[in-house]
Amino acid sequence: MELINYVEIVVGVLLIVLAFLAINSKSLIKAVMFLSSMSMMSVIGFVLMKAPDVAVTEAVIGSGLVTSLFVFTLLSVRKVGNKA
Amino acid sequence: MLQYAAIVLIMLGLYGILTQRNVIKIILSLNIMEIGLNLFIISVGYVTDGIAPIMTTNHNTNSLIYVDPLPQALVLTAIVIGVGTTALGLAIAKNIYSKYGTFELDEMEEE
Amino acid sequence: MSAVLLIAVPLLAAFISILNKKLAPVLLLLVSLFNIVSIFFYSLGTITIGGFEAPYGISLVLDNYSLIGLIVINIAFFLVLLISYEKVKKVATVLLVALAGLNGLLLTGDLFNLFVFIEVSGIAAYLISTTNKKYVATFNYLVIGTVGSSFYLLGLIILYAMVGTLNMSDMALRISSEGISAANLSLPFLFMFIGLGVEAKLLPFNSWVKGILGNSNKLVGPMIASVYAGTISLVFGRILTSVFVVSDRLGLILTVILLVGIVAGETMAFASTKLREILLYSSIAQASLVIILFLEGITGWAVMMVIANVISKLVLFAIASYTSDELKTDEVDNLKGIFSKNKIIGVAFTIASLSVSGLPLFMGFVVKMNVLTSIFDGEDYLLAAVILLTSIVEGVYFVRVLIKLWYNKEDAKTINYNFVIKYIVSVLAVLLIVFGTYTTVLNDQVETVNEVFEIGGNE
Amino acid sequence: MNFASIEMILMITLASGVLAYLIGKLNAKLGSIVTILVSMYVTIAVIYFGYNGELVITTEYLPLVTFKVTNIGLFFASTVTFVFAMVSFFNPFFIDKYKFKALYSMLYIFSLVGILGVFFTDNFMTLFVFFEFTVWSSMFLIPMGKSTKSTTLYFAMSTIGSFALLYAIFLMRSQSGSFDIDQGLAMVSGAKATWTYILLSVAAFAKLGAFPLHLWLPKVLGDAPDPVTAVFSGGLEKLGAFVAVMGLVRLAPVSFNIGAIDMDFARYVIAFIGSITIIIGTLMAIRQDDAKKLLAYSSMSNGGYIIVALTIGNGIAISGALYHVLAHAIASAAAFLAIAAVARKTNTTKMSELGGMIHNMPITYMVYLIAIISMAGIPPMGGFISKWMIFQAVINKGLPIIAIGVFFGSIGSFLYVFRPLAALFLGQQLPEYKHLKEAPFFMVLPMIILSGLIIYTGVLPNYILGKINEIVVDLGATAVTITEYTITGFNGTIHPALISGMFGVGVFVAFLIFITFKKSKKVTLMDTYTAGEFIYTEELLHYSVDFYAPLERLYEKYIHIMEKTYDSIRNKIAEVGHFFKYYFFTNKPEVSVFWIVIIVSLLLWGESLW
Repeated sequence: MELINYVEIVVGVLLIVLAFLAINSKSLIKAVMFLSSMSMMSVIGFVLMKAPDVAVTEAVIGSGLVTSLFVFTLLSVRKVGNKA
Repeated sequence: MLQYAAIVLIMLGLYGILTQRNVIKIILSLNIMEIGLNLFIISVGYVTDGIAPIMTTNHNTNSLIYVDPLPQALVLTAIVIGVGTTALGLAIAKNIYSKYGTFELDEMEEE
Repeated sequence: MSAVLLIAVPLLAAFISILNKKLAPVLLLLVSLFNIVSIFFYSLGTITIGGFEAPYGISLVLDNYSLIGLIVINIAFFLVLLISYEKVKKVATVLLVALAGLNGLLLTGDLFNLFVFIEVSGIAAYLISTTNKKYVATFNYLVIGTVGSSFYLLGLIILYAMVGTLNMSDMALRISSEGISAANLSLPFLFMFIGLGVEAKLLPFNSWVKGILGNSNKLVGPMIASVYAGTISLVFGRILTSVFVVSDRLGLILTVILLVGIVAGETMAFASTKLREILLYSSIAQASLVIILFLEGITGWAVMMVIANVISKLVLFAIASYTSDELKTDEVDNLKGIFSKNKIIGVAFTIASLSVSGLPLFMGFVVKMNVLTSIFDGEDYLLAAVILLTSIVEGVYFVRVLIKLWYNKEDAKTINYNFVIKYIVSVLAVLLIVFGTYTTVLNDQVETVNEVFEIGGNE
Repeated sequence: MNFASIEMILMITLASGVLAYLIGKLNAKLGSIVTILVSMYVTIAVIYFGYNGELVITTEYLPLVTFKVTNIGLFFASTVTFVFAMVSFFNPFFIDKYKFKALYSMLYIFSLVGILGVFFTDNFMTLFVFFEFTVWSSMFLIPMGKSTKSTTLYFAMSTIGSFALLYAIFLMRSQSGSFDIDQGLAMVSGAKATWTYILLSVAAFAKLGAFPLHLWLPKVLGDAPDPVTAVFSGGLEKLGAFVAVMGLVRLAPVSFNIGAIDMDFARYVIAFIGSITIIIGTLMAIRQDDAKKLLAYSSMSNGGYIIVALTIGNGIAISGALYHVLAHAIASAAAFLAIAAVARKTNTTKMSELGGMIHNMPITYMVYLIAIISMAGIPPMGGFISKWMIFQAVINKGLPIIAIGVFFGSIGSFLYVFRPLAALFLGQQLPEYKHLKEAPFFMVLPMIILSGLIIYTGVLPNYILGKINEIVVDLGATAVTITEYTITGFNGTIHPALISGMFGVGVFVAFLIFITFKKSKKVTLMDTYTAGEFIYTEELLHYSVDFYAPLERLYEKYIHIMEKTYDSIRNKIAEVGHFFKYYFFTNKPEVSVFWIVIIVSLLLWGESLW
């Protein structure tokens, strides 16, 4: 029990830090990466809270699909314009 | 424990929407808010010492405490909807970019 | 037949329409028509989906309240399609989804299901609004809409944690039986109020409205301002009447927000010089007024006001958007005298705006009088005074617009309105007069609506 | 079908309004002729059947509407419908000038419907419906005239009035439990009675064009089509008097009694505003150049008389007020019609641009002369009788301050009503108007009827005063003592016929002198000199322009105060609008989110404080 509590705290702090970084980073690509890792952190959070099916969904859709959407958008824009 | 983090995440998301002037960043903040919201919803249904609400054959199901399954079902739906919104937002962001050549809301000329 | 078809058929058609793009608009019209016709064959009652009984399964409620809403909204939806048929082609699939979402909103008896339908119809609305080609405005709408529905979800989940159910009627029961204090409920209710308020155009949550409706074309204008606004108002009404237990404090906060909304809406419309802006600010005030009526418990007449607004806003926005589409401007000063060249359109616009400002012979007047009667019965003199004072402002700017659009300028531009819009707006204008003079229909409907909630309240 | 049932009258009139529109679409003139036929029908139905007690009040077709014939309603209705009927004769001659010809005929009839409904109902809701109906149907008549600007102002002021009325109606209903007029007025009490009193006064003021809601009157009457001005002044304005009777006479507001004059404070305030209205109307009328506006301000000050008289509220005051309603309705209709007749030929109502029309239009001149004599309250005309009664009441009550207003208005009206007479009809003739002829017969006819009636009301008032006495008794005051030829006031008895006879002799003698010693010589505009110089252009040197300049200079600074006040109210509303727009509607997505956060955090914060 003790261990899980510590893990929860670590995950929580990491989530907040990553979210903060994602919002405040200057580069868009980096921000997206922070978002992605934050999403992975939330997957751990879901697992900790006994929601494995949600965790799987979040991992696949939230982390994977959303990140790739962001990246594709940024990449396609890079090709069109010069600044992103 | 995690629900406090979830609330902070929601606030951070709102903070991002309020402060960021970049289209992508705003969508990103929306995502952060949604993740926070999802965590919060799950934490509402979370029961300490409960087990995942999944049908298994090994246990005698009557004697165990399940965490509430309903919030989890809600979150599944919410995640999917969230992706839909994000995708739409990004598509609009792309349109904005091709029209104005920038993601910065402040750099677009007022119509 | 079951009312599920109202949601299922459009969704099914949406999938088919993805496969065949050319068929899509035709399919859309057919489905919309099917919905209108089929509404009259359903029997009233609660429909459960998936075999689970009310508190557990998802349920659709078809009572007299949702029935009136469905009839009005589906017909209005169909009329908007007819008015803007050439714009419809591109977004036919989206409109099918929107139709499903709107019907779902009206039918659902489950708060989470409501969230899903808000999102579905919301995403459809964002997509519809892209036909304005104002992407920043659409983006605003999307962001605010998403934040709003997130707040709704947040409130919902807090409520769930307290009460343990998401079914509307079940929730009302449990709140009263478990004796949860209204003060504790005020936070989740405020969150839900905000969430719905975004879509319902209530004041501080509605900065998207200007971008969307201020640049609306003839599809977006009537669709968002009339069909969507009507639906959301009705949903709001159901929640406020059957779920919400408003504590004094929350009631005060909401009333203040809404009153400020009314005053702000009317004054902003007064300060505007563009036709569409005037209309959109006026509809903000109307929306706040309707919600305040639901809050005060004047449910029946509030529903009638929603219907009056759906009809008149449809006419007003259809004409305003059509005109601005054609002339590429909606400055009232640039539109001087256009009605003298297009009398039918002008008369319809005049009737609709006079109805909104509540002059006799038109539907808006009957509704306003009965609403005021109820407010005075509740001895809420301040509210009545605010409503009357803002009505003066409202009347003034409408008359100002009307006079400008009818008179002056020999060189008024000619616009060829097609016969569909002419026909539809004149039929709707006649409808406003019919309801305004033959009031028995309205009174009967009000009674049926009130019965729905009296039964719900006595349980 | 019973043609003397109020319901049928209203429905036939409404239907013929639509008919007039349809006919007007085919031929505008025919459509306007329908207005004549309809208003004649209504007048005959109302006056003949009404005073024979044969008006049927049952309703068979209209839901939720009940009618009642009261003495006062009948009196007002016959006055106003008569004015409508007389004015309608002018419609065919003016119809070509309007932008929407068929619509004009329809709205003209519609406003008659509205006004009839107001006078013949016993239900406040019905009254309000017809009240508003009148507002919007008459509203669209205005912009067909010279300018569209004043329409919105009219609507705003009217709506202030109607909504005040509505609020009062609901206040009364909250105590009486129904919309019944008699019950409502009788049962309202306490603070609600005071509020009702105030609100009904506001409604009456807005309609009558009394200070401080007077601004629309001159603007609308200046802008509206010429026949419509007569309808406004002689007809629609009287709605205000009708409401004033309800509010000022039949209500008992809670207020203390001013011992010295034995009058309620609330009534005194209203009377005071009434006298201010008289003074302002007079002062403003003096400085107008447009004859229509001048008469509009005179209408305003006459409205003040009605208010003052009604606040005093004893028998002679009420009958004075009611008689004034009638006398002023006829006189102002006649005056406006006379000016309309001139304006139709010359296309202007500016006094500085006209002159010498007496040579072209002698009958119109006579009509106008009779009308303004009545308006100034000089003996042989109806206006004298009513003003005499009002003076009697004011003097008897001993209200010095208000009496000043009343007398000032009376003297002031001498100053201004004769200016249009001199400017329009007398003086030198402009060459471009030389060829003009008298107005056609069907325009002259209603004017002659009106002036006949003006004289009749001045010479033999006893029949009408008898009818008014019935109203006075209904209202709970003591009837005025009248015999066949005399009226008895508080401090004397007058013999209108005798006075008129003496006046007639005087005028006859003067006319004889004028004929026998006629020494004047007609000069053309070129036949004059200025400072020893010849005049090379035919310029009109009017003595009636800037005639009262020294007097005007005294109050010149203050004349726009009310306009400025309303402008600033309008600007304030717009400013508030801009304020909200600025803080809630920018192109930035975060605005709404910001407000959401603010509201939520305020709530959370309040949670701990509450």
